[in-house]
Amino acid sequence: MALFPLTSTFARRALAGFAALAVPLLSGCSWQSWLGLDGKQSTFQVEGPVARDQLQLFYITCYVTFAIFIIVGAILAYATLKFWAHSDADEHAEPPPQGHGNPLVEVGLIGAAVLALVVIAIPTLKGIWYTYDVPAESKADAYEVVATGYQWWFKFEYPKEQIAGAGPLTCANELVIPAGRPVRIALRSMDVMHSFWVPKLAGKVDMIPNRANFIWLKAEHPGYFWGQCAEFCGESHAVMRFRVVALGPQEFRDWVEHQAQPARSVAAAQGALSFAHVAAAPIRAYAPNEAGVSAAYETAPLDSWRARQLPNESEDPALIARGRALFSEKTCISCHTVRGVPGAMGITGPDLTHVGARSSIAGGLLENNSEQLRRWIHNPGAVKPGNKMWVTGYLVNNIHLASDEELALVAFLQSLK
Amino acid sequence: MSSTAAAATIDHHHDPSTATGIPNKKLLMWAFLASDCMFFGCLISTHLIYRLHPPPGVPAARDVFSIELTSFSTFILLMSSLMMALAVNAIQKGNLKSLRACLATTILFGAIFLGCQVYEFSHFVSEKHLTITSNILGTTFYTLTGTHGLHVLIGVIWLASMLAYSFTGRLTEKDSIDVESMGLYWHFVDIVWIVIFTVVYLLEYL
Amino acid sequence: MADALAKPESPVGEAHAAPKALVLWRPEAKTGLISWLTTVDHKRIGFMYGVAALFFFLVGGVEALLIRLQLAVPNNNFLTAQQYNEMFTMHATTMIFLAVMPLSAAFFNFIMPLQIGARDVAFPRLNAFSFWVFLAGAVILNIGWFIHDGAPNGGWFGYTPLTTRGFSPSHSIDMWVMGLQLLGVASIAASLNFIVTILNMRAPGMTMMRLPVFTWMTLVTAFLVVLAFPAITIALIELMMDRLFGTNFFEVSNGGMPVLWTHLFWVFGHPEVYILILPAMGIISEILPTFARKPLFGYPIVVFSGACIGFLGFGVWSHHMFTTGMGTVATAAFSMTTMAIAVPTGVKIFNWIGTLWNGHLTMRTPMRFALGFIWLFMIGGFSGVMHAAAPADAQQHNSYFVVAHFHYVLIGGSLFALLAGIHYWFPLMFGRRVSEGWGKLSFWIIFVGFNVTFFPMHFLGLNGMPRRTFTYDPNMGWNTGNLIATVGAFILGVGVAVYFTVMIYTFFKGERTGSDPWDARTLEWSLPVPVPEYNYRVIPTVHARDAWWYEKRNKDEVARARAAHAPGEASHGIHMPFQSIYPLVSAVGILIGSIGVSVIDADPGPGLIGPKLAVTLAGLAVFLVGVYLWALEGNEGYHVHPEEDHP
Amino acid sequence: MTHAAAPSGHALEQSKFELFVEIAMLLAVITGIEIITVYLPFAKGLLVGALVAASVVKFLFVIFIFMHLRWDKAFCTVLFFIGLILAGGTMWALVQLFGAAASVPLSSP
Ligand code: HEA
Ligand code: HEA
Ligand code: HEC
Ligand code: CUA
Ligand SMILES: [Cu+2]
Repeated sequence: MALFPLTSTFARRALAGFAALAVPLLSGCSWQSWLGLDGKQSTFQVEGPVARDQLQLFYITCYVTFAIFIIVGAILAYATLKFWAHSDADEHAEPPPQGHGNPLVEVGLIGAAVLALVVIAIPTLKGIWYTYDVPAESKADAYEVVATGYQWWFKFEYPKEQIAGAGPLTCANELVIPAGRPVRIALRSMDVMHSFWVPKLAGKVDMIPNRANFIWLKAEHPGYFWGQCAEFCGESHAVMRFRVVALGPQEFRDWVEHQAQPARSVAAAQGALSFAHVAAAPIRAYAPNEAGVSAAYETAPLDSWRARQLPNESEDPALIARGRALFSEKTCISCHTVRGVPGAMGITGPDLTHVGARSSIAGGLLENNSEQLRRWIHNPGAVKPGNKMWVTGYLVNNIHLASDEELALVAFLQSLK
Repeated sequence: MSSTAAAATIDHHHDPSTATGIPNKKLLMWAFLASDCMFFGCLISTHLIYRLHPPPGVPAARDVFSIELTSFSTFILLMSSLMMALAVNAIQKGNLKSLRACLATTILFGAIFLGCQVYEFSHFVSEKHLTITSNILGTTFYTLTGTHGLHVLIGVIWLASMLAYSFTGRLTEKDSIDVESMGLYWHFVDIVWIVIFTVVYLLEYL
Repeated sequence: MADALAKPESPVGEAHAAPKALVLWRPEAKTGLISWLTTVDHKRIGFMYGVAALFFFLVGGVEALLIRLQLAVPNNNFLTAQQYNEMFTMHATTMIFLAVMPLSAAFFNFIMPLQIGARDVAFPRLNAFSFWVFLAGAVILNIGWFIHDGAPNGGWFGYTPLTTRGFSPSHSIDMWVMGLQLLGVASIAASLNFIVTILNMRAPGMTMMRLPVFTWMTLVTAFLVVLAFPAITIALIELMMDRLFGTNFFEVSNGGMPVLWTHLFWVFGHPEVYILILPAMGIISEILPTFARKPLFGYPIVVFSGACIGFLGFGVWSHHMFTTGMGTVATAAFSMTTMAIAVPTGVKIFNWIGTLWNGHLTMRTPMRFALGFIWLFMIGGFSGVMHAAAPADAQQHNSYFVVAHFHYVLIGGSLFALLAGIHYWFPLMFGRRVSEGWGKLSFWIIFVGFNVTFFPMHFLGLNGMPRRTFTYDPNMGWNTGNLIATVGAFILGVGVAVYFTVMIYTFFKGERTGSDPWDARTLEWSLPVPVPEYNYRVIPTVHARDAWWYEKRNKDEVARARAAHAPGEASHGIHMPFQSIYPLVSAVGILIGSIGVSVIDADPGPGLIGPKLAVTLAGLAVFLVGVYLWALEGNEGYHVHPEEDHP
Repeated sequence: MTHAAAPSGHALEQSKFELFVEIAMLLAVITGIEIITVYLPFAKGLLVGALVAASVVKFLFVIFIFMHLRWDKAFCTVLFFIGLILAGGTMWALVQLFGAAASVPLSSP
């Protein structure tokens, strides 16, 4: 025991494992966590009917192949051990009878294999039809969203929520859906192939240029889900992530209503533009690929997300106003839309109208807080290599931000709730 | 191996030195043609798929094509196939003179076919403004027919080399398998055109 | 020891007096560099394939270790994203096209003609050409490491539009395209040759249903190559036209459909994975009977199921595309055909076990690798069947579960069999044998290391870890699995290192063996070691399946048949093809031309022949000269009259 | 199939010349009919069927007569048809796959 102090995860898992083995009827969770299969993108702990159907089918394939493995493996092991010529004498003995085969055995085994496959094939066929599209009986209830993949972020549009003069409600990287309702998501891509994958809700479907793909899923309860682009799409494919937030009916309606509003502008006195110079500390150095999420957000992501919907406690109107101006000055507006900020109608980057209300930024890579946001706009290329924000095509945009400008932009973006 | 299989009379349909009785070169050529089926199969599929799902703005192919010219070159290629078959017949009888005449005609017909294609391409480019980059029709059309044209060109060069070789005195009845496998290639190029003529050209007129 | 291959038994060669063809140069060296560059001997070509393949296996392995190092811990930055992407692209391309395929080709070349009682392949110079073009392709693929543009980084299936010029403007993808194109040419040429050889060059009495199973699988594989590679050839041509000339095959803004690439690639890609496994199955079907000392159980069914796998393999490609939204009917159809393949594959497994049953299993190193193969391939096959259930695959696709599946079938399957084959045929090739102790040690390290590396990947995948990711966050529950996998990869690396060290040691200093050390069953073991240049002094007459086993037990009958047959042959000697430099010259031409196409920048403007066009045309010219001289030189040869010192 | 080396085969060799010419004429005629077919006022499906049938006939004539398959070992036919059938099957499957509703490209008008 000294080797594995009880506090180590290994020891805890090992203990849990023994406990699990001791109890013949494993309760659903324990063996999964023992094997460490309870991750944020686990396909075992599903929260929607599509993923559940897929999981059930996976179990069936497992049972069938495990059974075959045990039988065939046992025979193979037995044959190996039984007929092993252990001694030299054995090896030089007369060769065994030169039998050539037995058609009856062959046919029998082929039949057995076919039978086993039928057991898998039937639920497979059912599953193909079930997971393909929203079942007919709930079609009317289905909510529709359009998701578009870009290198390396996701755009989400809500065709049902049209905003006068601005087209459908648009947001990025965090897809908010109503819980308990089927959601049918049209999948598009504007550059290369991507793939839309939220393991706990549904298996993936690819986003292919010039192709009208779609996926359907349903979150049974309100929740916060991790998603990931699952088709190699270039340099930063690994960090093309996103989130799905499922909300109860009322909360969802409130959210939509709020999103439809233009960007919030923090009441700032006209004269505040002559604000005092902020003594900005230089940004701390980040190692490449350094993680950008806090423990609090980890443990209760949905609460975190809800908290972000509310305005920050202490906002400095002057700083925000400065950031708002910089947003235009520094040409951010050429790529980003912020409804309510004149001229900010760019569409090559994510819509930032309510970016402050998101729990994550940069495609779900970083937690959304002042520190990480500053890290991002300080040098996006260091966070996401090859990133298209500082680099358009293969031309470097010459955007230079001084430390205080960074802070002002951060304050402004954080205020966009 | 087959070169050592000289016998008094040459049996062109059975080669005793091989296990199947089929000469090695013939077997090689047939296997290659099987492979080439797949090659053209994929290329024709590409063309068909894009013809069935053209993006807006692609011109109707029938407005571009000229059925008269294509029918003529189809006919020419068919006739060249005939001459090729006769050439093989000739060498198998050891009739070099007839072989040369047939080969020369085959080459001539092949060259006319290529000429038609060059004319067709340049006409499409200059008159119909269809280039290989202008739209998906141009892309798949030129690639498919161009690849076929390249096969014809290789065939013509091969035929011409064989014709030249026949003047060195080294080409004899024993080498008829060389002419025969060349012939197989040439006929294959012809049947590919049979398919292309129907699929790429004729169907557009329906 | 390398010249064990070179030593002709008794080279009483004499030039052919027949009509002199137009020959510029007849290389006649039997040793030294020139002899290797101009060889047309299938054994030497096989040896060169083997050396090249093993070299590239180490290269691919080092790339794999770099991948594993990067993934050992979360948020690592040992490699940059770009380097990582180059690494897995080149790892896969190298392993598949430059290691496993050529290693199979090495066995095809070396063993298959011996097994059918032939003196060479049907077209010896074409065979040399295939090898040199293969090498040219390997060079083109790897140039990227040494130039500014970098190595290819589009993944081994190079999905468009990521690989089109718009998203990958550097030459790295051009090199990938041309490299694969050349490998395709080489493979098709070699396979046509094998097809003709197997069908036509069989010794008397060697009917199709007496062919050793390895030869059968060679034949099926050759058919797969010949019929599958054209699909990728077309796909690559289309991509290259897009990249070079701006055509619209995959240009979305003009209506191009990137998913077409996906289809064309997998029309090739799935048969390709059977190209990798069928030779392995053939090897296993040789080893098991030898070491069980009884015939293969159900030979006709094993052969038939091999052909069946090959044929069905053309009807399942879209199982790599279950998530591309093909619609229910297509998905269902491909799901069912994919499952169907488990039946013929299962037949093979059952028959291998049937072969063991009632046998006398002598557990030599090749046998251990062969048994390891059955276990691991079975596991890999089962995860394949799990993929075949399309809805379940929606979760598994492009996750580490797939990575686990294909390494089980590729390493546990193909590679284990090839490693077994090296052990098995080593005495025949080099007259030496690996020490059992070291052989078994390397087997166990590799076996353990392999499982430690790849078994956890099943769980990683099901736990949501996507493949082709250069980094991951520590909070996803993937840390332990990745660390174990990395440790496993290094154990595997040690195993591979031991394996190679022992092989190299044995090559120079190993225990000498006579011919037929395993008391084997097929014809190649009837030959003296080292195998003479002409293989068989007298072409054998085959009386039964497992010809050599039969011969050993029915000496009189065989001797009688041989006596009736030998004098005829002896009188005119053994015909040997002349060596030739032109296959190499043509391949060099192809190499130069491909460098022109793929490495050199586009010419500045129209009207003048810039460097790109100039190099390309120069390569074309060299190629044409090579081909013409090759044709004019003719397929003549000389005769040898070996002394009657052995039967 | 038939062993053409036999005496009866010799006569065949003689008549091959005429046979080849006749076949070539036939092929030319079929091509002519094909061109006319295009302008006939029948249902499109029918015409497509006719055209496909005509080119299949032409195809078979060329491979069996011009390319000698009729007189060669059956194995050559088998060999070629392996490629032909797989290629045909693949073409068919690809066209079907892209024809499915799920695969209609967004750029379709
Ligand atoms: C050597 C190579 C090899 C082999 C032999 C196989 C064999 C099989 N493969 Fe695999 N496969 C690959 C190499 C190979 N594969 C590679 C490289 C990829 C990934 C490519 C990429 O994306 O990069 C891949 C991916 C892949 C996918 C796509 C996964 C995805 O990306 O989503 C699928 C889906 O169906 C699949 C299925 C199968 C099946 C059903 C078999 C079957 O042939 C297996 C049959 C064998 C058995 C089933 C075991 C023995 C049988 C019995 C004991 C009989 C009884 C059993 C039953 C009745 C179940 N494979
Ligand atoms: C036959 C094919 C084959 C083989 C043998 C291997 C072998 C290995 N592979 Fe490979 N792999 C693929 C085919 C193969 N792989 C394919 C097709 C992909 C998909 C790529 C893609 O997504 O495009 C892939 C992807 C792939 C990945 C996923 C990358 C990703 O998706 O991000 C990983 C990760 O662990 C991996 C690991 C390994 C390891 C550890 C080995 C080990 O088995 C390697 C063992 C060998 C060694 C360890 C070498 C030993 C070296 C020495 C002893 C030192 C040498 C000394 C000198 C040179 C002097 N492979
Ligand atoms: C050339 C276009 C371009 C310009 C100019 C640009 N951006 Fe961006 N921006 C992008 C793109 C593209 C992304 C998505 C990057 C990704 O996640 O891979 C992005 C992402 C962001 C995000 C994260 C959004 C999210 O939801 O994850 C923020 C915040 C942001 N940009 C702020 C700014 C600011 C502030 C400026 C000006 C200083 C700016 N951008 C200028 C293109 C641009
Ligand atoms: Cu987008 Cu990977
Ligand atoms: Cu496959």
